[in-house]
Amino acid sequence: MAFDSFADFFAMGGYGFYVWLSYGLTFLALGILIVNSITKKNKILKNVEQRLAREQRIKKAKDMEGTL
Amino acid sequence: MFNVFFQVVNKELKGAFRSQSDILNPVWFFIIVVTLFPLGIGTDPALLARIAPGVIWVAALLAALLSFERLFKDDFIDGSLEQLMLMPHSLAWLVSAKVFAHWLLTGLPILFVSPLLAIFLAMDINTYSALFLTLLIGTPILSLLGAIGVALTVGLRKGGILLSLIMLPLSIPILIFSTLAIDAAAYGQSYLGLLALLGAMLVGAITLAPFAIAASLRVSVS
Amino acid sequence: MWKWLHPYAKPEKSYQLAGKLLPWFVVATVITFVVGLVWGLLFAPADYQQGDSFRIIYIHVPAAMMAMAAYSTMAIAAFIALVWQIRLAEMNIAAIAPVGAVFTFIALVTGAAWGKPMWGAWWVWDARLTSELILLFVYLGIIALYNAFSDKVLAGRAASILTLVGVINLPIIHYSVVWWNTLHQGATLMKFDKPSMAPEMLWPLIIMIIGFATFLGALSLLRFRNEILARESHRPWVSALVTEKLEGGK
Amino acid sequence: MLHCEKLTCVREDRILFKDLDFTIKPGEIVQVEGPNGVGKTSLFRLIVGLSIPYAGNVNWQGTSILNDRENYYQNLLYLGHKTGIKPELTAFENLQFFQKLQPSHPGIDLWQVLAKVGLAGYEDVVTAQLSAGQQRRVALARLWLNDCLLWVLDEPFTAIDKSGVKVLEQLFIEHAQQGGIVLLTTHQDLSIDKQLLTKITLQKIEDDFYV
Repeated sequence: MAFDSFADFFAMGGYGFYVWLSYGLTFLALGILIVNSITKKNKILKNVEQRLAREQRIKKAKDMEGTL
Repeated sequence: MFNVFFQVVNKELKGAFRSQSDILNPVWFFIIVVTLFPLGIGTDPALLARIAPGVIWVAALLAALLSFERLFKDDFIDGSLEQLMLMPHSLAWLVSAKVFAHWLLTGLPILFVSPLLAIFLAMDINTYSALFLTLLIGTPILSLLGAIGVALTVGLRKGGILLSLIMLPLSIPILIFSTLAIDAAAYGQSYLGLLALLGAMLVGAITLAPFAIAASLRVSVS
Repeated sequence: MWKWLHPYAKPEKSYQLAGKLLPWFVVATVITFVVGLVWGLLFAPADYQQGDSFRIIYIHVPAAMMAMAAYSTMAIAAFIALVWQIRLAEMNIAAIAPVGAVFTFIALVTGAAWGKPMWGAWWVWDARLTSELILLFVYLGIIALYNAFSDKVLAGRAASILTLVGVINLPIIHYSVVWWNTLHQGATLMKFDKPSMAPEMLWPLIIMIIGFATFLGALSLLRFRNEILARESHRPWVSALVTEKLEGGK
Repeated sequence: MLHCEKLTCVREDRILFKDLDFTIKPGEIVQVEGPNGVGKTSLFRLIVGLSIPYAGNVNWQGTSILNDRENYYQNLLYLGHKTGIKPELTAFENLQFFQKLQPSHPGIDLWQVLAKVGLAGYEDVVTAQLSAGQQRRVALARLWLNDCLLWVLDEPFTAIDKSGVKVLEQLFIEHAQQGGIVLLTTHQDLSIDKQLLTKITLQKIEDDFYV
């Protein structure tokens, strides 16, 4: 272990701000990328879902009589 | 084959000379941008001579960007682009002719007005000759690179700004080598090596870019 | 080899294959990240010159390396896409580009945060950082171009062409920036060259590089699946997938 | 001669048509019909090779057009919605360009052709100053000029008056009788003999969203 205490670890030998800034921004960026990738998939599936529902409505409407 | 090349160039030049603003506006813009710098940062001749190469080359890049739009856009709108793509000749060859004509109309005028700018920016004769040579070799590369960008974006509604985003990063080496050559000349050093590098890039661009342009057009016009 | 490859050239098969591979990549990424970070942050000794600030290396270097690796992968995919007209290869470009861009961004930000204590400035026009910045521009250009086309088939082809143009240009850019840099400020920079890194510092770095590589793989697979779904959304197998999911949910 | 094989066209994730098969032989005039938005223009752009089909092939004399564009374009004249006429150039200059770049009838006189399409007296006027119909005529003048077997004409009668349509129809018949092919779309009823004219009808794909 390179550090004696937790405080030591956070201080990073006086470079704490820069080190934790780097790591923070890195994981923030990676996190945003992950979230974006996953939500994108859900969005696409939702679109397909909507389209399927639409098609069903069209089919139902066709069977109805006396519509305009 | 050269007849075809000549015919395309001829048509481009004829059209451009009918609407002269197309040729004059980019040069005009170029001169104005260069004039802005002394006004913005002061007129100390030493300072001006120091920044002159960068200023002129950045202005040339911006002026080139301004003129690219007309390289394929008008043709795309009036349908001559699709007709050109249906000619029984190699598309890469036809677009080379178009790019050459574009350089004659936008790169060459910049070379013509460059002495004026050398005077504005207090350049000595040795530095100026380096500037002239880099412009002579560099502007055709710009035209070729830019043509790829235009070909990729011509079918898009908001292609203009996208073109700059795509094209400017790719033209950085031209900017760097040209300004380094001019700097070297200003310090009285030999800049032949840098010119040779630019020349190699020009040769590479001439051989490869037409195919990229042709392929891009096939994507954009479909 | 083609016989083996062929079934996977079908979008549906590729989607399933990517789905099967994905968990392995995720697990590998989590393990390597945990091991690499704990080792690198807690156990690796401080650098005798740079103190603990050198620990930024464990994300800076892997991010920079994988940013380049991502571009190389895209270039290969672009070549395949244009020569053999394989649409899946185009989707690959669209899937990887954002990951590559984020890695490049990380390399830049961590480079700046490392530069501040070392060089005294957030940004110096050092050759490596400058090339990295231009690489980011190129990535963003490709992403912007891809998004500008509403027809994704055309978008993929346009992005492939631009990727290939970039791959010819990037070495020239890098070379020109290095030359420009040595002529402009040369020796004022502190060099980070470490011909012999102590093994207890090097091992975590290697692990982190592997971690970033698997992360790149995992995210690319995830986004690749998205691209397939989006482009194939009018195909029966996607509809079947959605109905299955709906019925499963009830 | 011209053979379309299982052509499928997808535009922005919408299927316009699928598995379209047909062959056109020399001497045929083919009219493609169908409601708006059914993909007539898209089909023509596939046939001339401006777009690449999602699936399927267009073959000319047995080889795919994408493999041998230059040979195919020796035989092809395409007129689309856009005229392809440069507004800064005169009618004469425009035609001259096409005459030099495309296989043309030897020894044909441009002045005569321009007179034939009703542009006598406008030959050296910049086309930007001509009316829409006149600009269209400049483009149509290429029909008399070229030496191509296959004509692909997307709405050639737009902005053309009745007598003009008659002349064009006559020209199509002559071209077909000399062994040429005319492929066209139009919303007008053609007064061409039924035996000469073949029709291809494109239908809207409704139920079938899937490729």
